[in-house]
Amino acid sequence: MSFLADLVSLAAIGAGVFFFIAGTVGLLRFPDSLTRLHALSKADNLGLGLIVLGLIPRAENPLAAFKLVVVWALVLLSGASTAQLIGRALRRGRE
Amino acid sequence: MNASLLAGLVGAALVGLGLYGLIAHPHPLRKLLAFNLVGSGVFLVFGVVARRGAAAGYAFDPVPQAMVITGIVVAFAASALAVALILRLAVASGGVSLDPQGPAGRDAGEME
Amino acid sequence: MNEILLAAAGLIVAAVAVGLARILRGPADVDRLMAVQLLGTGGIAALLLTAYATAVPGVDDVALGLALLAAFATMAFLNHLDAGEGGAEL
Amino acid sequence: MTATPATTPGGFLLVLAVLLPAGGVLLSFVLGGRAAGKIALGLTPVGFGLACLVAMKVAAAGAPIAYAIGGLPPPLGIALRADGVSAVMMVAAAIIVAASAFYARAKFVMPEGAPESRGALTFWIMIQAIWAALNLIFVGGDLFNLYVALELLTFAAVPLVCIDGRPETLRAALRYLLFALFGSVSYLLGVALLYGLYGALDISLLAQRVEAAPMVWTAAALMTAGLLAKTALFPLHLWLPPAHANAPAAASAVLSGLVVKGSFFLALRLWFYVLPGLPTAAPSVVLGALGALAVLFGSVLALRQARLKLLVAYSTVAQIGYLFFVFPLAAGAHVWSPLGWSGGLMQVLAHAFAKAAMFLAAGLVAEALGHDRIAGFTGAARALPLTFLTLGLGGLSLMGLPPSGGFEAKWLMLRASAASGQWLWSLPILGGGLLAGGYVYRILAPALADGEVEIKARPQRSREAVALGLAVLALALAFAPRGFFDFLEIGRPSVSRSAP
Amino acid sequence: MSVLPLLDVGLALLVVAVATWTMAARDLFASVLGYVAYGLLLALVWVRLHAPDIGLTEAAVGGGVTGVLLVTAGKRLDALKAATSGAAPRLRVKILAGALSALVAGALAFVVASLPTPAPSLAPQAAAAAAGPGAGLGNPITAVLISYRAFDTMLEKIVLALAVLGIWSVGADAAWGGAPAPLRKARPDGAMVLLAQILAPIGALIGVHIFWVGADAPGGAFQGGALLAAMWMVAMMARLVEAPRIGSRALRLALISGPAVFLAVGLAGIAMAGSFFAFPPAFAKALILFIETFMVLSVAVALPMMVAGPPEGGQEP
Repeated sequence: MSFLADLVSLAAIGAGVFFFIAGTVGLLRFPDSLTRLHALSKADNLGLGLIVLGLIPRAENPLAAFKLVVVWALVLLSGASTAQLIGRALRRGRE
Repeated sequence: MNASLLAGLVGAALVGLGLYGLIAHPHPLRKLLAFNLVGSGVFLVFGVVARRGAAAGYAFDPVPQAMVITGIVVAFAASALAVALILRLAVASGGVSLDPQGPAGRDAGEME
Repeated sequence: MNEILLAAAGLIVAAVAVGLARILRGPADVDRLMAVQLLGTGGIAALLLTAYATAVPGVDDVALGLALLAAFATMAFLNHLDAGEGGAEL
Repeated sequence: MTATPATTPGGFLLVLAVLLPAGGVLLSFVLGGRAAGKIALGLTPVGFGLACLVAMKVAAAGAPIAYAIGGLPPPLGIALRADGVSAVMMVAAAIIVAASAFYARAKFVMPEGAPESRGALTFWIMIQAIWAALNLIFVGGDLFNLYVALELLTFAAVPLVCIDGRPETLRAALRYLLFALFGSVSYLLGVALLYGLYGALDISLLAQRVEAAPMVWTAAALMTAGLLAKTALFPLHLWLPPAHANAPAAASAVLSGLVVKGSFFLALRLWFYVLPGLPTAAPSVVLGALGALAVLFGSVLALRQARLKLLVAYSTVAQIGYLFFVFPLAAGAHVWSPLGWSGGLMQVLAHAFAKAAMFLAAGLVAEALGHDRIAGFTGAARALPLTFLTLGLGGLSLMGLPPSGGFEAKWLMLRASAASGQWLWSLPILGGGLLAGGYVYRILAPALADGEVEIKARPQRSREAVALGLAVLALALAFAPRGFFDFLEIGRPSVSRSAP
Repeated sequence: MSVLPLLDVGLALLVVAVATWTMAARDLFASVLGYVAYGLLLALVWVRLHAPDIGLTEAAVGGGVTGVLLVTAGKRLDALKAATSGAAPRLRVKILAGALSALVAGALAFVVASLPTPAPSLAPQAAAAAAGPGAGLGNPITAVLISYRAFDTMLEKIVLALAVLGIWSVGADAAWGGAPAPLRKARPDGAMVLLAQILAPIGALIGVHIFWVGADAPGGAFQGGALLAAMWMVAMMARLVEAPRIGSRALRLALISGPAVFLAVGLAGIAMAGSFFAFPPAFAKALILFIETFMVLSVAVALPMMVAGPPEGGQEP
């Protein structure tokens, strides 16, 4: 059981790290602000989400696991809202 | 090299960097950022002292840690006051230069 | 296992640190802001990973605080864009 | 230093002396501008009484009085201690705050029915906060607690500088704030190092533990540099003249007379109370040399000012220089140390009263004439005799002519420099007096000359009397009895009790 | 070989690099954003120093609220086109500044490296006192702040009130008594409003939680208050609520309630426990929570008021 949990953790955290790296590469290499924004959102949502997913099996108690989920939900909410706001501002700026 | 010595060296570097900025940057907002660098460097030194003082079942000495919290509050208040002054100066005089403009006298002199 | 968590934290910090090059390069303020936001998210991830590996108590609350304020500076920035103060410089 | 118990009879007075004006600040904030003036004015006699009580307790005990806050003695808790010097400074602060508050009524007390004004609320609250901070600086026994007191002082003093809102006052306030913040943070860094070395921040505990080590010198240097920036000692004086010259006169009197003395007082605490056991001769000479340069530069710049308030402010830069002669002249436990100590403290008091008087008088001149350009003073002394008398008497003390506190201070310092064989210090002491004579002459000569000035508004007699009263006090210090100097020695570490 | 030291070194280098960039950046706003990133990184450093209480403070104040303060200031300065900032110092001055800074940093590094071992510490005394004056507090930092060094903490809250007044006093005479403006400049935008509507209540809950656990775990009045302050600012930015008028009696009461209650309880200590700022052990925890509740209120009100700046609306002189 613990082996299985570790395996899930490893896989999720590994994937999380991958999305952070991908997000960074996108932020650096994509040609304009809108596409960079897209890359950033991926790191925000998926990267952190996967890390949280990987840590949940290791949480000592349900409250700690719950806090992990809240952290992710907050970042997701903020990230999604600001992405939309930035996107709209960028479009306005272009017009 | 342990973590607290490392943090202490970072603190020293931050104090140096900030001190340079405080002297060399003419823009008051940049000076304010520099002051905050110095401040956080000093707080890190406190943090190092606290971490080294781990004893009696505590992972740190709580006294310097409490002082840092007081210090961060005061540093923020200082930043806010400085920002208010800078913005007001920019509105009132159209610039943020700290150099006294011309003879500080002005012909009106002091009006009480 | 803990070493793996720390290594993951290190990789994430390294990645977002590279991403900070966007603060240097810009070109627009929005690009810089996005780099800061990426740093915030990556910082939270690294914080959680380190906390679970080294068992410092209370770190999950620090992460909560950071997550709560993840978009704080961005909101202030957008406020000023919307107010028409410098929207053109985007 | 004789060990003082954590709490002595009468020690609670020290807490009250800080909490009284602090409570006034809070109450004023809620009740608003008009009540604030009444609260501040109403508290001044009470605070003066408290300061006198403290002085009496110290005199009666012949030893410092102390209070451990929360019943917790240092190192974990915070102790307050008042020795002879603290008590004298508290009394002086109460007098100058009271005089400035009384003087400021004309400007900042609001008529019935008027809405609260920005200037009134700010002035009354900040002046009470300055008072609370100074009292804490005079009695604080814990270096971090003193840091909080220094910050309280900064946050109260800076807004007073720009109370009238003109761009140049904002610029002066901002410069002042940046210098003061640098000063605080540098001081705080030294505090952190001392704590890291000795695990205590209580002054008397540290005094027992410190040793002459490079780390202690680094800490002391950082703290001193910070305090010098706040005291505006040359070459960190640049912020002072615009700040003090642009504040309202009542605020300038407090800023120049008292606020810069707060950080100077902490420098005294550091070198004479925390580090007295160490060989401090070399750093003392450096501080004294900076003081000598300050006397020279400040006086020469004062000679060149066209505006009265700026002249008086540059004179502060010069007079601050004198304070620092106390370091070479009173360091260590020599027979001549008490002379230097008495001279230094006498200079603190004499300058506080004389300078407060001169700033109040300068404010009256500016109000009466509508300007404070010295060139336009021709004949003004005849129109404003009391006010120019105040400027003259204050100037007398700055020059160091008898009978005045300034004379007494310089005479004691000269005797100390002769007795100690450090006769070089007598050059800036005497030279500064001559230069002071020059800039005081610059004010008085045109005023006494024949001519007509247009008086826009005749100053109130009571306000002229307040300023004159302070100037007279500066002179009266010359007649301080021998017991007064014995009192200043109470609680001073490791010094044989011998009066000058 | 362990990974942790590598992580620490990497973090340290990153902090110094971002700090250097903050000082070196040409563009003012870029430098401001560098500082915001720096604040975030510092929170991580604090956790590595086993100081989650400070990490939380740094995250909320150093990164969060200061970030908004500086971003707002940077954008407003841009908008004002207030470019004249005085001449850059001459090369000679720069070299001198560099030498002085290097000297100070070097001396400091030397001192930090030669701090005594074993380090002096008040942790044993704090642990011993936890049975008495700080009774019932599991978090030693809270005990230090509210009990052993109550005097510092009370005065520091007065400093906050003074800072608020000092900031108000910079405003125009005509605007006195009115409300500050900058936080409510935005046109309410759907996404922003939605974000604030969800974030603010959750954040307020978290703030209260962090204040509440602060007696025994990392957290406390200041951190909780700072998070509440941030949430109030979020609500103001989305125009869910308006900034209060500075003449409002309720606002002023809230601002000083923390130090005032602290001062009153401190004075009462002489009757209750024989000394100013002493708490009778039987009620110590209850009294401390009582004081802290008002401190949370004061902090939650003071920080947004400081960021919001002086009242506006009157005519510029």
